[in-house]
Amino acid sequence: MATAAAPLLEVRGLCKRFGGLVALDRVSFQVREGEIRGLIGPNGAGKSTLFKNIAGFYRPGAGEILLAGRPISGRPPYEIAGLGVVRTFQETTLFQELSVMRNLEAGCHLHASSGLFRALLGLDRERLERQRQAAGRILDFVGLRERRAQLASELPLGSQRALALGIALLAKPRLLLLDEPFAGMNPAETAHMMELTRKVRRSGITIVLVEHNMKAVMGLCDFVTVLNFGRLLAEGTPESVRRDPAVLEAYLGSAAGGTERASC
Amino acid sequence: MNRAGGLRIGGDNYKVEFVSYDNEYLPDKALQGMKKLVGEHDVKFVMMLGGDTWPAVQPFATRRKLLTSTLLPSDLSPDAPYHIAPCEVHPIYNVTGVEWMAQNFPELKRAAICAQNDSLGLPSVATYLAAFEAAGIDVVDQNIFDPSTTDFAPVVTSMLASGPDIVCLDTCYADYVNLITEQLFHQGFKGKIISCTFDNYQDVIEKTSKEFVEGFIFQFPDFDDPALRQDFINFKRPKDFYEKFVERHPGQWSAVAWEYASIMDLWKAAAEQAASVEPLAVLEAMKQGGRAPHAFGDASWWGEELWGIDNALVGNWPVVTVRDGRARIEEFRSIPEWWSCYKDLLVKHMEAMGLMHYQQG
Amino acid sequence: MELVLQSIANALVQSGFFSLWAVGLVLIFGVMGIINFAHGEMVMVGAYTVWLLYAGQGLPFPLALLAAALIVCLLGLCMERFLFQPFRENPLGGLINSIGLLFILQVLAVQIGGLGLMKHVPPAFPGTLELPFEVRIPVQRAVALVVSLGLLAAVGWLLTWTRLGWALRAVSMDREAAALQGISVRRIGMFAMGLGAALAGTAGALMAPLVRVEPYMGHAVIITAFIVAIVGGIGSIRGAVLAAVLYAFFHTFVTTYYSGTLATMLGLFIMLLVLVIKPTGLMGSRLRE
Amino acid sequence: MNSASRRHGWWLAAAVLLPALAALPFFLPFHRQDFMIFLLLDVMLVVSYRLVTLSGEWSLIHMVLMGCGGYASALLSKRADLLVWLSIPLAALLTAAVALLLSFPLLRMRGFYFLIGSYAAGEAVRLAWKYFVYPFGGPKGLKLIPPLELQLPFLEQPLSFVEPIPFYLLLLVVTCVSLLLLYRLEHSRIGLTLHMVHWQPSLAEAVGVNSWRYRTLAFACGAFFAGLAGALFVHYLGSINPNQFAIGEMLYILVWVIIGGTRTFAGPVIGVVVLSVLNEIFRQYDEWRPAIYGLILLLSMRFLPDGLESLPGRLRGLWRRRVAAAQG
Repeated sequence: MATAAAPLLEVRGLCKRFGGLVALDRVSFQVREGEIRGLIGPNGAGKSTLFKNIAGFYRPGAGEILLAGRPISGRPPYEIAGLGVVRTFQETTLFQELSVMRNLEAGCHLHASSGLFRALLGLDRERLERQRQAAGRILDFVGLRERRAQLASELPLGSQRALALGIALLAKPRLLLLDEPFAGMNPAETAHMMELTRKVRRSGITIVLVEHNMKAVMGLCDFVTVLNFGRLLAEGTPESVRRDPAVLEAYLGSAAGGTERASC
Repeated sequence: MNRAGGLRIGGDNYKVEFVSYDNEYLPDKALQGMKKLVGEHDVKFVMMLGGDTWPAVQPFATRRKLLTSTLLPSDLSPDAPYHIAPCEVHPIYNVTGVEWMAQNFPELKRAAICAQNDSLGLPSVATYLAAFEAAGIDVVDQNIFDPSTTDFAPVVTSMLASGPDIVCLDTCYADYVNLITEQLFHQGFKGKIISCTFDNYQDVIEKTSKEFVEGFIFQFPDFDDPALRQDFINFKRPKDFYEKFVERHPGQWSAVAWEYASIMDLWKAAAEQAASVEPLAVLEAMKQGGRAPHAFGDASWWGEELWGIDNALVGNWPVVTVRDGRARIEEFRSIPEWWSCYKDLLVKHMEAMGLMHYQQG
Repeated sequence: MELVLQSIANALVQSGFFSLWAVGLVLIFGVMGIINFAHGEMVMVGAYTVWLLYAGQGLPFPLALLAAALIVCLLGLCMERFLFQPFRENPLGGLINSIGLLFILQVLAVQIGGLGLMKHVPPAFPGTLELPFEVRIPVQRAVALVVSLGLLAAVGWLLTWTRLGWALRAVSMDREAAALQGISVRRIGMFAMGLGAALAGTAGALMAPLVRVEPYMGHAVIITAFIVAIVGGIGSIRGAVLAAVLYAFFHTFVTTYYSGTLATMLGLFIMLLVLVIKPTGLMGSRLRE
Repeated sequence: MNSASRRHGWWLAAAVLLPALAALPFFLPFHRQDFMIFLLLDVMLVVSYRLVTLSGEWSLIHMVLMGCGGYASALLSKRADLLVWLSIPLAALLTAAVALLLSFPLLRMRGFYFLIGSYAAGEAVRLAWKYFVYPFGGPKGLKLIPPLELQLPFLEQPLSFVEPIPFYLLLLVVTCVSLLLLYRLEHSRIGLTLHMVHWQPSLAEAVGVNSWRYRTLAFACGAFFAGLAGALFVHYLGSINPNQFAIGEMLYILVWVIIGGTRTFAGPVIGVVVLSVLNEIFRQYDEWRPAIYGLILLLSMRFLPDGLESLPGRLRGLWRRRVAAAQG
């Protein structure tokens, strides 16, 4: 019964130190399946570190990370990705010199084994065809069909982000970690990206995002987790967090700044 | 040679053309070069340093029945009947130096030996070990170092630690001999030094002292040596050759400087005798009667027991020491005589190091 | 006992050279992130300068030494200006350029001095120091050791106590942050390269009477400098000196008690081991790619 | 559609080029045939080296891996009396295995550390060949290595591949097949993944690519073809010694690859062919050759940073601008 009801992601007492600096101090929280969770906090609060721990880019100092009740902490990133936790990057990470379609094809690699001889002898044609179809579906999903032949470097920022999201989706995630998906976007792009994110959730994927753009966070997330100095500060619905005095005290100044920045 | 009228065959004079190819001491380059010399220039005789490059060239040269010469008789083999070592029979002649030393300095009984780890150094170690054993001298230390060594102080320290009366520098490259001798001087060695070569001994004297280098035993004379004016020496006008060489390449006189000239002399004599430049005819003329004029006196073709073929020209070899700051020949000694007494010892040490022709490859 | 002491003396002299080679390499890498494959050839140019000026023209040895340092320093500055600076974005570009230069310098050395026997450079300070316990050090080597130590101390002082040294360290830690602090990365790069080159030139000049001076002498230098730099932690000057001392002692003792071939081979294995276990070396803390 | 017509172009080029290459040695004097042989071997080396560079690593051990193949095949055929036709592919596999073994320490490193690490590993292997007289023959290496022979029913004597023309033709076939395989590999999913591992390593990991595995794959496959070239080389020459695989030779591979350009498959091939031909032409300036190479390297880095492969495109660009200027 416990396993059936287990949250998709559970972080238990996670600690991470860099030398003398404590980046994460006994952080615990849970994310249920189908949720959109916002992760906020002032600069240096430990959000990125937390992300990197979940995705396997860092090895946690102490504590546990469970995916649907199974521990995943300490595994290398590609294995964690294989288990269904896929992240995107703050700086847009694409193959700038490849076309949109080629970018998506490159993203198909997770669910195909690397059979050397198949590849050499051309025996993986069927699989390649299936991948191409998958890439095509994602192309429609993120709305880039008209731009499929363009080079990634020629895309506007919003489309680049959508493409990065598409690459992540091709890895068939259960849990998607978005690292500042709205940074630097204009309001129209932000709105489009928010819609896209909801669409992803509707397709059955759970989302955790780190974001400074408060408008987007408050408009999009079901629940919000607030970190400060590596510690969990507050947790709850956007409204309750917004009213939490501790959050206001520790955070509001920079949050307001963030909102302003985003709106101009 | 050409200035002296060139090659005389059937009453006509021919000029000999010399073509060179730098093989960078790489086997594939050597093969390409050899084919080019034959294909483009139709050469009749190829003089090589030999060693690492020879095995790659051998099948081609043998199939083409090319006459080739080497300075390293370890190249010789029954499979290569047209490959000869007509000048230097490295490292067998080193036995003469040891033998001479044992006769003149019978009180020296302990030797330390060092060599670089390559195809020049190792066969030489076997020869010196045999020669020392034949002379009743103990080898108390051996230090084989990498050819990339830059600082020889540790090598010398290690040799001196065993308290030798003799330090043997084997067939170290000339530059190593130079640096090791300098270290021996600084670390206070008082005994005898014996080596295969001692090319830039004038420089070493400047670095150490005339007294220290006095009595250094090696195997390669300067060609202005009065002992080379004796009748049995076949090298023509050695003094003129030496002076011309030193004038053209100051400071570059070395152990091998005269060897190609000496081989050419031999070839010329054979070609004139055969009245042909065709390789097989020349070779036949060279080997007629099993003897030929070697630079240091008439010598015989030999080598069957070591390399499986009598293609090495062996006779007398000079023992040279530094006397009053000049290299001077002490004595010519016969290699075949030493061989007839101690061949078992040499074969034993060569075998122990895996250097016999039937062990090679 | 005498053997141990003599070996220690030998190792000390070697440590001096090894550190001088490696410190120049490490300085250039640490500050600019460029692997200078032609570092050994800079040592060679230093040695050739001494051969030409001191052995050839009869200039006093200290003057020839100074000239060697200056010439190689100039060479280093030219390299930085024309070969490294235009390729700042592409660390491989600098490396490849240094390989190109290496070929050119070797051929020039062959053209100037020819091949064949090593160039003769008579010792400027003949004689042997005879210490207690029968330990002997040639005076030329002792002088070289003292000068090396002096230079290393000077470099250490420069890096630790001067504003220039502070800027140098800042650039080596984070180029962008240093630029934000108002440091001219370009000038610091020139300075590091000039200093590193001058050290290499001086090393070559000091060694000229002691080693084989020939066109390809840089090969042994670069191998040793790499081993030392890696073991010490590439980018760390102190690490380089420490590693130079350790490696010199290791190499000397293995050569003395076993054999030279073994010493060279084990040296490479140790370097590999360090790379695998602690790629940042003994004293290095940052990874740089 | 574009790619299809391009593919046709390739097939057409191959259909013309291959018979021409196969016929070439019959029109060459015998002392030029070896040049073609060593050129083909070098082509195999640079193209297999390119596979390693695809994963973003610049290795300095490739030449030593070629030597591994050579030593392995020599030892298998000479000491274990294995048929040469078997020892060659086996040697290539063994080389790949050696690379796999070396990849455990080496591929923990990246960038500069990998470069130096691969150099150190290569030198260590080479010193081991020198140090252990048994089985490697020490500094002298091995000689009298059995040649490739083929007993054909209509020939009295077995066809010997020490003769340049048969060996060349065999080598041409092997080279073409190797090139084809390497080309397919690069243009397969694996090649694309390698590209990803090189340029966006974090992204690759994040979407589930085990980059270590792909880097190992590239390293070992590159080693396989280098070993194959080495094994063929050794049975043609009949001898092998450690000095043939020294760092100097490795630097030449690097020069060829860089001057040719690494962006496309053809780049390194263009590099090695152009420089080798130039080399033959300027044979009489042999002592200047390294300096000429160095100068070409410096100039091409400065003015042709993408290698010779980019030259046609650049010239076209220049021409277009000219035309545009004339019209404007």
